[in-house]
Amino acid sequence: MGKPGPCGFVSFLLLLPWRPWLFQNFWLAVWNGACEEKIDPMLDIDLKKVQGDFTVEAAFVAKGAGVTAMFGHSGAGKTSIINMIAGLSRPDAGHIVVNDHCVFDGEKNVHIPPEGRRFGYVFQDGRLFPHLSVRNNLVYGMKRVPPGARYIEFDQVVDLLGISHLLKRHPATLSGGEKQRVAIGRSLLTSPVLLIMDEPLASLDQARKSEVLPFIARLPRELRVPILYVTHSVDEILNLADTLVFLSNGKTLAVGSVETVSARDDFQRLTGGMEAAVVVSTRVDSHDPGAGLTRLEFPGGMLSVPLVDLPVNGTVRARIHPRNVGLALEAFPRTSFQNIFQGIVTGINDPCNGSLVNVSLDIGIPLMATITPRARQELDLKPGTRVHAMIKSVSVSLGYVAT
Amino acid sequence: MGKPGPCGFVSFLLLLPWRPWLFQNFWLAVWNGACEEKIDPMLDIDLKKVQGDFTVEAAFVAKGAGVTAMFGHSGAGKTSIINMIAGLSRPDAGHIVVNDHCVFDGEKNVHIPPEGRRFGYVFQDGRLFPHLSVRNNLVYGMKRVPPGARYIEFDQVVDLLGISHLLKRHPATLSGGEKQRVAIGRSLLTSPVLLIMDEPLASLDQARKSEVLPFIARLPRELRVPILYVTHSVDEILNLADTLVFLSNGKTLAVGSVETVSARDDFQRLTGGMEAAVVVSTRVDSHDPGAGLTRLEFPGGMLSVPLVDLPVNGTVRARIHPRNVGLALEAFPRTSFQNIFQGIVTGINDPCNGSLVNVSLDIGIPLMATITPRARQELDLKPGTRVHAMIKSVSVSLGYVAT
Amino acid sequence: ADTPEITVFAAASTTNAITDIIALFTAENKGRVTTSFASSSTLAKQINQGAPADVYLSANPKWMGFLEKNNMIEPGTRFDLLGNRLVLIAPLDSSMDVTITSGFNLAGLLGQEKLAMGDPDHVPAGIYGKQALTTLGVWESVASKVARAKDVRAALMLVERGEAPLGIVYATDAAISKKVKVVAFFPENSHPAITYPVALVSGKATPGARAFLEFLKTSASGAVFEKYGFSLR
Amino acid sequence: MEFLKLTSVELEALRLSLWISGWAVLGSLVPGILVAWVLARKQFPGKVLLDGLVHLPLVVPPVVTGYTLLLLMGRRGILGKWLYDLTGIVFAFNWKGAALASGVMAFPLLVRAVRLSIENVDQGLEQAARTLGAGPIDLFFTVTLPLIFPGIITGIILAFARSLSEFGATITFVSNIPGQTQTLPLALYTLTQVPDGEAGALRLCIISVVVALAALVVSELLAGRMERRMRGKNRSHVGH
Amino acid sequence: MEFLKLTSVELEALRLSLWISGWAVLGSLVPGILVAWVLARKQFPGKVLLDGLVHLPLVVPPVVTGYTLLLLMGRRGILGKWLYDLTGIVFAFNWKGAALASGVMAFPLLVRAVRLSIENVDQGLEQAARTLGAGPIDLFFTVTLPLIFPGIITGIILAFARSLSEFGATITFVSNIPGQTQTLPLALYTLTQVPDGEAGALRLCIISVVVALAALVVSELLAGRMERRMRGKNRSHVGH
Ligand SMILES: Nc1ncnc2c1ncn2[C@@H]1O[C@H](COP(=O)(O)OP(=O)(O)OP(=O)(O)O)[C@@H](O)[C@H]1O
Ligand SMILES: Nc1ncnc2c1ncn2[C@@H]1O[C@H](COP(=O)(O)OP(=O)(O)OP(=O)(O)O)[C@@H](O)[C@H]1O
Ligand code: MOO
Ligand SMILES: [Mg+2]
Ligand SMILES: [Mg+2]
Repeated sequence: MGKPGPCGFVSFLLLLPWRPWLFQNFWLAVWNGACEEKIDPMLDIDLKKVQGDFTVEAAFVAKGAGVTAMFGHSGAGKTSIINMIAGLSRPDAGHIVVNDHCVFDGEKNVHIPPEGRRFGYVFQDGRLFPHLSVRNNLVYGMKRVPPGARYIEFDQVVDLLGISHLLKRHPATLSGGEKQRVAIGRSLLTSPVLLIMDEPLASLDQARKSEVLPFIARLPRELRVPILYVTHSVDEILNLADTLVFLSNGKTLAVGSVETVSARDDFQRLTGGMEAAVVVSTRVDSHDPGAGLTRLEFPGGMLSVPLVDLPVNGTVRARIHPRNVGLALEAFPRTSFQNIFQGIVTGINDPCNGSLVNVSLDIGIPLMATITPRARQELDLKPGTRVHAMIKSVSVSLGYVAT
Repeated sequence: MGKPGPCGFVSFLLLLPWRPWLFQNFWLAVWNGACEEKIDPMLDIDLKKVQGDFTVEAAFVAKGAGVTAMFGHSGAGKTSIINMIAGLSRPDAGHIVVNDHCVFDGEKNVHIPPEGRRFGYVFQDGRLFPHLSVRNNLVYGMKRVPPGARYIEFDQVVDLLGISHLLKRHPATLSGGEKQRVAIGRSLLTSPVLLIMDEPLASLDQARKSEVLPFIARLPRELRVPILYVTHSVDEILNLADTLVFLSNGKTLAVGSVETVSARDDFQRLTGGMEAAVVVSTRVDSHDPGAGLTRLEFPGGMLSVPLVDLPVNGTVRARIHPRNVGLALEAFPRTSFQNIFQGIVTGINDPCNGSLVNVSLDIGIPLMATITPRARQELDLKPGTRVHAMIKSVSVSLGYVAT
Repeated sequence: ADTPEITVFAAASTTNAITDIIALFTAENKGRVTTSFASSSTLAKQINQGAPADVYLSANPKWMGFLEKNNMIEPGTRFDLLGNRLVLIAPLDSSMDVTITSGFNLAGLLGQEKLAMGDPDHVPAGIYGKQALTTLGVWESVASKVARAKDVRAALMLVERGEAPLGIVYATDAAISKKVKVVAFFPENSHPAITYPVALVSGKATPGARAFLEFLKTSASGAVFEKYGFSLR
Repeated sequence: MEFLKLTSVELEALRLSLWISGWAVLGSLVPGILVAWVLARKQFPGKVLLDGLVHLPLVVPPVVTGYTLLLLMGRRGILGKWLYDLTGIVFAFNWKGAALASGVMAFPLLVRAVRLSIENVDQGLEQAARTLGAGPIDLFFTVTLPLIFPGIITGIILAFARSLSEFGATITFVSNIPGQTQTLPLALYTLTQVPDGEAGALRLCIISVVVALAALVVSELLAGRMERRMRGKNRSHVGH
Repeated sequence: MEFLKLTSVELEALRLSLWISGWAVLGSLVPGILVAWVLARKQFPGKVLLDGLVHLPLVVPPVVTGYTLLLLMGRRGILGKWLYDLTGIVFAFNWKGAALASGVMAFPLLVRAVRLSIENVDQGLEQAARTLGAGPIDLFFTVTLPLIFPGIITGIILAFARSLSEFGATITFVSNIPGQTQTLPLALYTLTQVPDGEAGALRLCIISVVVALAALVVSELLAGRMERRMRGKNRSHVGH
């Protein structure tokens, strides 16, 4: 008998008499084996399903442990897709492979039940158990994972989410944001092999968000747990995501790096244009604590940003917002602008009927500056004009992700 | 018999035999009378209630029809307060007066039931009727308002919210964002005399948000319907709100104009500091379509912003983000910066342990610029230094509100 | 002209006989008869509460006495209509052979099994049965083996089903079942006479009701009663 | 299929049973829902008493209930007399009495099922209805009632089945009068009293079962349709 | 309070009633929940049949149920004989038979109440449990079962009350043997059949009612505690 592939092994298990507790340990064994072998985490998803008038037809591959963001208009099919990935609804056809384990295959009739997948799922609508205290909600999934497979501590999660004072309460008396935090904690505590989050931060305040986001961002890097993250917030995507899956009407319109997908016109349109930004991958070159600056190397040269705590040579994503890019014909001394790049105008367009002008530049990489028609006239900009792009170091935003 | 005040009248009604349908018309009569008299809309709220370990003790007054934003950390008591205002839970003491009508008075034992208040309420958790189609959900409240008292059309709402293709469906098959939109439509269609919204846009995409937000912003101005708006999004507050109620642990920490409250340290801390902005009230001075600019007058002079469609002499709120304010010791010609103000450094502080420096300026009004320590050294800034503040016109954001 | 309407409340054990007799009665155009068959106690209580009965036929004198005491019986109309015999029955396929004598070995015949009979506390057939067994001196030995049935028909059924190898019922009950056989008759002197009294309800002594009461005494009726195993008094 | 042809007596009993059970269910529906609502939602002194009273017919043997009805509602009964003087309605020994007896016996089952459903209704939806302008009675009819539809169906089925099989209370209260109070169970009882009655009894038994089964199927269809609508036709499900 | 002192016969009947009803409820609880779950959640051919079968004891008169039990489970019964040969268990004429009869009569009430609750369970919560690693059986015990607690309580109370009042099936199946099968309703029936039995019958009736009321109060307290926890102690309410 040859060594069966994962899908074959799985179908074999499905033939066994149906004993869930037993099964559970089987799955864990399968996963743990995988984790020890340090298989490179990846998602390979190809799904088809008809729901009423609505058809989901989505396929994407995301390589490497990281955050895969799913983005799309309301009703685009995001929740439908992650329900299938989590095993809560069965696709009509296709396959779902996570970290080299096939959890669904339409042709081979493989369909591992959700409890066998060990994916953490933060639902869009909370779904806390009303009959259990907050503490028992939190440990519900944790208790079902053998201590050896846990990679996250109860106290750590409770502190991070600021819910230690709620442990004895029941969900009915929690506020919206408190419920959401407990739901996040509950799925984190299962030490999942894939974490699925459906708009998890929607009802959290910014202060809490800025604590939770970096924590989530660390999971893939430090624990090799891939994350599938649904959000409407471009900020969250740009801060967190490695891969961006862009959906519309149930279909994957585009899949790829945040840098490329977020540059698409249709993406920009959905985010209202207002949020558009040029995203560049950079390498941490050096830190200058005295000047309060970190220098990032990118194809256009060096970008100075406020001091950040990242390892030298690590990569980090920098976002430059066109509205924060100033243009001048000469370089001026003694300003607060730490980043002044020489470049050339490559194109000018006027998307908003004369109230705004987008100037495309080439400063080694393509860059955008949004200015007023008046400024364009004053500077007499046209393709080929040599300009200086002025970017305040504090106006550059950095992603949480660095490797 | 003297003319009874509104509270007296209400208590009198409560003594009548309890016939809700009859009652309903009474309330409508009361409200409509009020609307015709064009009483200046206002909220006067003073509440106390103990819920378990949590005590709500909130008081605020908001004058004029407008958007009152409620802001506070998760669990601060926002939902608890609006439940009391809507009549869904009864305060232990205090009073609730909306548009000169007393709907609750602890001392006089006045407590108008929710259906008598005619407040629209968009719940944090949707609460669509599962047994009704989307259409019937939408018209549920509308049917209970006499046609004469309706100020909003079915088709108008359905188009705005993009839910016309969902009308025949039942809530169970809707996506998260679709549910939220139906919930908004349902409460709008009651033509409420006060609209209460609890994080209504949390699960909408940016494109939809930018359609819905301006619509909401128009309600108070055009229909004199005050709005009580709970949100965690600083953007929404700054775009929409006239009055800001800032809550913490069940208490009102501060109440006032967005300009003053949002400048508070504790507010900035809750919004992660990242969102801090100087908010100025300005007067529309003139439009210059050729240059694509609108000029706004403020105590520091004229502010140029991209052309906006607002009446001359109207007021509009402008937001200037400190990270977008560049400083220079001289004024430079021929840059894309349309706003260059001369000012004087009034203070420098260093909130982030040496990685960022906040410079306070006086340019007629107080302004802030966030720069790097390196820039501070290069420019040798200290209190009293004369500087030029450079602000790109496209980096100024304007509120939706103008009167 | 107007045929009189008569309502007869009769003990359930007389269902067949009374139904047949009514058929004869109406055939003679003497009136239209409505019936209600239930246990004597139920009927008595209902009459006591003003039930629209004209004629009451009880399976035992006790409930007739109860109504008489409450002045619910038209004075002078009560008489004993029927008599009955008590019999020992066994399933049809039973090979049991018994002669009832004083001190006969009933307990031995039963072995570990039960004797089915009406509840000796209240079911008339049970009361008579207990008295008979006491007279015969065997009650003590079988008291613990009695399956006390709700009524005679239930006792009959237990024997029919073979759940009990022996049962004590009225001769009339044994006669309606094809699945049991009469093993022996109890001596008539082993228990008080079994009588079915009948009477008119007070205030209901209409000519029609009187006619029905009279009709019960006719030989035509007598024949019907005897067909179903009753003896006439 | 000679066996399936009903005799006129049987037909009469069937007709009467349906009529009586129908009225029993109809008559107890509104008070049943009302009492269920009060028990589910209100706190008041004496609630335990009301609760106990509702359960009473379930707790005591049917014969006792029948006898109690006879004492209370009979022609000489405390309430019965007064009701007769007031309205001319008589319950004693007619189908109305049989319906009353059946209704009383079925009442606790109806109330319990409806109450269970009411306790399950998300009060958040009722609050939403109130903010949309519906008063308590309005919202009861437009929100609560549709949401407890499955519970009402269950209650009706339980009550109808219980009525259909009601024997002890009926025969005790209204006696066993063919064409007036002789329902299927009473006719069945009468048949067990006559020789060769078994076949007839079996037939009546089958009739009862068929009627109840038909009611059951209708109720399941109704409840199923409602359920499908509320949950979404292609609701995501967990496969095995 | 002479009136309140129970005679030994009454005490015996009370003891037996509690014992039999207790076993009837206990014995039908697990199969009842199982059947309710199957009916609520599964679609299969023959579902209507199972559904109908469960309702049968409710639909036919109790005496018929008792008679059927006798045919099936009596010592000479089809199943009864086989069961005796196999296990030595006898149902005829003893408390086990009484408990079986009571249990069968109460079964549809239990199943219906539990089923109604199961249908109300938010399946989203069950899905959540599965993503948290709970298999179908695990989640049934840790999520579904606690959530349908009120339905189980209702089912138990209905079943218990029904058992306590069970008369027709019991007396038909296991007869009326004092100390062995004479439960409260049977003792009560005996008393109603003798002209002077009313006082005694009333006492037994009161005993039944008191027992049932006690059970009711306990159940309400249990359900109330559960409810308060799940809804939050100071849940916002709509005042009038
Ligand atoms: N049974 C059904 N019949 C018809 N359409 C359905 C059905 N179930 C879901 N849909 C539709 O499928 C689409 C995708 O729903 P889904 O919940 O996946 O959206 P989503 O991307 O998560 O949106 P949101 O951001 O608003 O949560 C929606 O338009 C929804 O209305
Ligand atoms: N019965 C109760 N016992 C104890 N605390 C309670 C109770 N009910 C509510 N609370 C607490 O009251 C606080 C306010 O809740 P509320 O829902 O008003 O918050 P919120 O400001 O709306 O928060 P969010 O933004 O997260 O929705 C929360 O901390 C909540 O835990
Ligand atoms: O009147 Mo009965 O039916 O012989 O007890
Ligand atoms: Mg969704
Ligand atoms: Mg809230």
